[in-house]
Amino acid sequence: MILGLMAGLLFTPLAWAVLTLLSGFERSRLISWLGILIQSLVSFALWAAVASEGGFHYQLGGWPAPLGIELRVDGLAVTFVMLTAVVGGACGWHAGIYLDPKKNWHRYFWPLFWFLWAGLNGVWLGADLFNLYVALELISLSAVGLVALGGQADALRAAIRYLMAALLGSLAYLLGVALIYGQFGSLSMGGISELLPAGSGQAGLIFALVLMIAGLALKTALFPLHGWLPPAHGIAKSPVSALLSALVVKASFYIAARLWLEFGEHLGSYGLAQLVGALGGVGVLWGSWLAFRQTRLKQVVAYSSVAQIGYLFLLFPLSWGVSEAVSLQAQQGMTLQVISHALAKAAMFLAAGNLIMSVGSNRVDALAGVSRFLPFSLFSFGLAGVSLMGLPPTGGFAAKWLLLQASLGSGQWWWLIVLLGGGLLSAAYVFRVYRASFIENSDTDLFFHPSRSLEVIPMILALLSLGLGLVAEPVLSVMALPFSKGGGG
Amino acid sequence: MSASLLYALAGVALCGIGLFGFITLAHLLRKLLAFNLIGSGVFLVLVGLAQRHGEPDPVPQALVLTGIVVAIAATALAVVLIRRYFHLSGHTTLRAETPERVPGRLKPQTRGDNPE
Amino acid sequence: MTANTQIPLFALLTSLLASVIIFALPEKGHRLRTSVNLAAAGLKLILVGVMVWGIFHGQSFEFAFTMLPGVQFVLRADALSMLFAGLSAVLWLLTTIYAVGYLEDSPNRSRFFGFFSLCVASTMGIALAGNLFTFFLFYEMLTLSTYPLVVHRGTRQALKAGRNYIIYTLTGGAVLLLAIAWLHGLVGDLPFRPGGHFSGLEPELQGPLTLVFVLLIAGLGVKAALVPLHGWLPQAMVAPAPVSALLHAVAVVKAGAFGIVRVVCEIYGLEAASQMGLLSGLALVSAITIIYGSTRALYQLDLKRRLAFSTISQVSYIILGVSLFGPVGVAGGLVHLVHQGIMKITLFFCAGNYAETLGVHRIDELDGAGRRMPGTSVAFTLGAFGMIGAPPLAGFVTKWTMGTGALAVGMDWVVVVLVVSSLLNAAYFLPILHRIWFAGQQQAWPHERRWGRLETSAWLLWPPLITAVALIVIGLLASMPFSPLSWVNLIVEQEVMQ
Amino acid sequence: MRRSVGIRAVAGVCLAFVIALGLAVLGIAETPAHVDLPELLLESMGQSGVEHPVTAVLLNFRSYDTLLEIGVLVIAGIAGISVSRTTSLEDPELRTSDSLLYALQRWFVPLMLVLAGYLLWAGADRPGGAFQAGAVLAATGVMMRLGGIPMDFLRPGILLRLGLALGFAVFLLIALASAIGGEAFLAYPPAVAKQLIILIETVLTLSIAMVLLALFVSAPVNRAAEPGEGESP
Repeated sequence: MILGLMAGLLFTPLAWAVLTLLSGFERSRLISWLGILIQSLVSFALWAAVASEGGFHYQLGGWPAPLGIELRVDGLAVTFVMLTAVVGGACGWHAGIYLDPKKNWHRYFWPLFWFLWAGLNGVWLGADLFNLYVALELISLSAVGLVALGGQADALRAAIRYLMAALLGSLAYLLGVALIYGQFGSLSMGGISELLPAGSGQAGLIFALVLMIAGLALKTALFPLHGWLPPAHGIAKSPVSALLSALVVKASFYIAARLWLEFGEHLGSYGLAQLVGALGGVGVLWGSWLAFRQTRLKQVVAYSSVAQIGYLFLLFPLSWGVSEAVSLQAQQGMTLQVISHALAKAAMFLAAGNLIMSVGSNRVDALAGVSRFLPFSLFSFGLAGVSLMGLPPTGGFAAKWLLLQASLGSGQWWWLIVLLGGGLLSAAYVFRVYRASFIENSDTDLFFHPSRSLEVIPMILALLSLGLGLVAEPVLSVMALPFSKGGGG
Repeated sequence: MSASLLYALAGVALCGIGLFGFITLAHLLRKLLAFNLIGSGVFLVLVGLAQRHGEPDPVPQALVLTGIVVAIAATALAVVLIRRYFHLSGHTTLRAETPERVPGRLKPQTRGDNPE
Repeated sequence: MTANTQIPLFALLTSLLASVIIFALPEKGHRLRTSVNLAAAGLKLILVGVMVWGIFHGQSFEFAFTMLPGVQFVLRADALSMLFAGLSAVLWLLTTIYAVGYLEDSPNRSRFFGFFSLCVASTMGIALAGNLFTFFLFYEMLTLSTYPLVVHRGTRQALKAGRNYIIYTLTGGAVLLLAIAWLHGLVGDLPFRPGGHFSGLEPELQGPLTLVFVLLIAGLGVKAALVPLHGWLPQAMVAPAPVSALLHAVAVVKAGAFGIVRVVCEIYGLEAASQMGLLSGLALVSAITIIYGSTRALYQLDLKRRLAFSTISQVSYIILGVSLFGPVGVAGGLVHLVHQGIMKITLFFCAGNYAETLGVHRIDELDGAGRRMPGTSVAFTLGAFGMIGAPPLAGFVTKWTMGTGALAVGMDWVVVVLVVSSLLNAAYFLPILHRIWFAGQQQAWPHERRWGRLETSAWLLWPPLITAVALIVIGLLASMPFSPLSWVNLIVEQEVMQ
Repeated sequence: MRRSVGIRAVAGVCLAFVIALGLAVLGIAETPAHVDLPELLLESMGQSGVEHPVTAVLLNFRSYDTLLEIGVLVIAGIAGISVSRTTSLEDPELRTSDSLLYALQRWFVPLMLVLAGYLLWAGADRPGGAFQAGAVLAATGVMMRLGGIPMDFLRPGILLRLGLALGFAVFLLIALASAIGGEAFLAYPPAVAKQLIILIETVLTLSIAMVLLALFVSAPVNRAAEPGEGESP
């Protein structure tokens, strides 16, 4: 049963990438929608299996680590697999309707989309340092391909900048992996963390960890390495922007977080943890401020991603050298922040795409009067904004609450400024969009109504991110499940 | 100092040179070459550091082969993108950002996000 | 799950679902929308009635689940929550009726009524919240759902007011969140409990708890418009009249005041709070607010702005009441929650009627309005006399009870505050009444509209008349069972019995 | 002036980076590795189906890496052809009518094809394998293209896409078949491991060559671009 699920999970996206590569846009769309259904069912079944029986290790090719590659299927991993199924599925559904089938090159959306999905699942489940590198590259290149899909000069510039940043980040990570392999002769994360106490405090290994985290931070767009993100996320097609902001940046963060949680105890230090946290904090404030200053709607949303990503890095200081309970709170807060940001940001980008499509302009000012014509998409945008602001009962609020508790519990009160100030600043840019939409003296009555399903998808995502706060407890409880020894192949 | 350690140290030097080039060079193709230089440095470190005890370790060799393929794929894609970017914009660097266009208000369209 | 756990949830869901349905309805479905609105309001009134009856007979209503690790979502109906829930259920029905008439033929009604229902759902949640965390949930939801109502007209002025409103309330919300999170970190998840939690307190917690108290009051004080956090309220007057009525009489300012009552009485406990010396400060701030608001009201020429400053002053009566240490003072404060609500909503309904029927916004344009609109003007007059505290109206009951309470605990200066405030109330209300009844009409009405035989639309006329009658009734029958005063005495009994 | 200061700062940072990295490498080189992976590898070589350890790692022990790596290559190919907007392969810049090149081609093309075949075959027991063979094959294609030999299968169309996907698809099918056959995903039955690996290597060679060649030709001169979301054309 589990074996079949795992094979399905790994096989489906790759197979669908091939199938859609061989078909035209419209047939690919049907195939992909079927694939989304299958993949979502498989992801859900795996999640349910882990939720009921606990996590396990899965040996690819039947070879145990460190010789072969092992996947780690634990509560956190399946939660993210599930998240990918929901958000990725929604974006795929939306893209099928949103993208114009008459444009020949839109057919390449589908294979890239499926490779991206495969790469994401690879990262969530990966427990082998080098395999993670390959999965990361799979994600980066397909993401770059998706950004460049339009083929216009601006998109290409954004794509090239994105590609350069992603490549440099990957190499920094790989260099760290090279050092770690040199020390331990193993690539399995679990194996290395068991061996770590022997190499505790060794300068070379600390440097390796710093390299890996720096590289991943570049790929995650941590301040001040965020310059590539807004152009790329702002210029891509809306479903692509949604995928990138919701999932792609999380992949590299996820690896950094896993590394920190497994290696940080021995190789990390107070200074490093505080530094990473401080960069995250500055990112929250600076990104929000820049988001407030943007004139184009999707740029607002893109800069908001820079800000929201900053919160994630508070995990580093809040899980280092603190009590078990505080660390757990920080981890739970981080997880909820990832999930709720993924849902909310995807909803926001998709809704923004609808709004732009209906007013025919990408400027924030152009939204005047739109509340009369497109309340549904505007409402989705608004609900997603509530989650970004961290107001109850959204997932963003639950995450903020846990992070607040963790900062208070560990006595690191300075993060309160980031958590509360960031919330207010994000309110500033979200309300700027609301405000524009409430202005009544619009000079045009020409509004194009997107189809109903385009409007429904962001709404569902926004409602999920809204409801996440209410069901945070059960979601978090799956995460904390122990491993059941000997499960899997 | 064994020969393989020498490889690793050469890799370290390549990484440094490549990094310098990557940051300072503006021309995209040169940047890309610098990236490849760093890549080669990393691969050298990976192979050199692992097989310092005489016996060659096949695992890092396999990893490096995989890494090379990935790097080639990325490089080839980057070259395609850069060439096309050059043809469209006439620029070879990212710095020459076009000034913010003032997008006019468009007529609404029936489908897709881009009027043509 | 028995009925007793479901009823609080249903009371919340009635307006939440109504809001969802209204958003989904097409803009043109006026009749259907009105029916949904009224049905939901009526249903909610019945559910609240059931709970009131149950609590009177000693039943308890609670709905709870774990939302986050260590944090519960609790909806619980107790005597205090019923005071607020009952008020909002009754006034929601009336305001809905009024708003249907007020917004006839204006755009974006679907949006308006959707957020209006959401706003009432938040108020209900605030009333029923069983712990600070749940309270905060709905407190912030209220902020968000009122913003679209404040900026509803979409004019530059409305947007500016909306911006200020949101800056004030979200900042207040952030402070409140900090306070709640801190409190949670110090002592864990605390349900609201009569008598509070901190009676036998370890001395080392006293410092942080004092700080938390200040933060809590600062956070809640924004909505309660305590001076100097009141700046948003007069500006928010640009909103349509039913919104102003709702903001002032039921939802926003009351949410703040109600929160302060919960914190003082049921988290800290009156005894502990006064021992820690927290209440004197609170009393002082509220006394300053009372005098300041009344004084500023004197100088306002715009009718709604005058009423706004009057609100700032009146809401602080509630806070002054609970900071009077003793049970009688608390009773005075709590009963004012209801009385002020009914009086203020009457006044705002009337102000809205003047604006909608005659186009009158400024006080000096009101000359002779009594002859043109007798029904509205009678209601206005009753509301104004209530505010001044003339017997036998509701306002008198409040002031009498509070004065008694203050004397009982030896805080004689409070009586002076009450008297000065009443004089100021008279000074800013009586000239209006004079203009309405005794001045002759000087010029044509700015924008007169006619509705057949009636002085104004029936939708607009009945709500203020009903509330005005209610003012007399609850003033006269203050000692009957189920009157606000006797209900408040029930609450206070519980508080003191602990 | 300002620029040179900036460059010096970057140079300083890079130097510091080199020193830190060098020290890290030296420090790590002093201590022995904790796990002796080559030892483990030798023990399992018998079940891998090939004799050369690098090939065994690539195509058996860590075949998931290789599968994803080919995926990366295919992605690059897809992304590359997706930005090309024309079915024409006429690119005057790339057309060379050099008679020497033309003459050399006759000799080199068959030779390189043989070399590619050899590299593929050699991969089983000594250095060589699919990637090397594919690279040589691609170089052959580049040479043919420069010489103006028509290669219609490179036009963006079903043939090109089929070629891109072939190696990856076969690899994936074998992986799935092993999962259905009761082993884990990507676990080959030892009895047929060798045949499977040779099959995979062969199709991979073709696809790798195809991807590289496609990327070579897919940056044609074409100004047709589309405006972004909500922008004027």
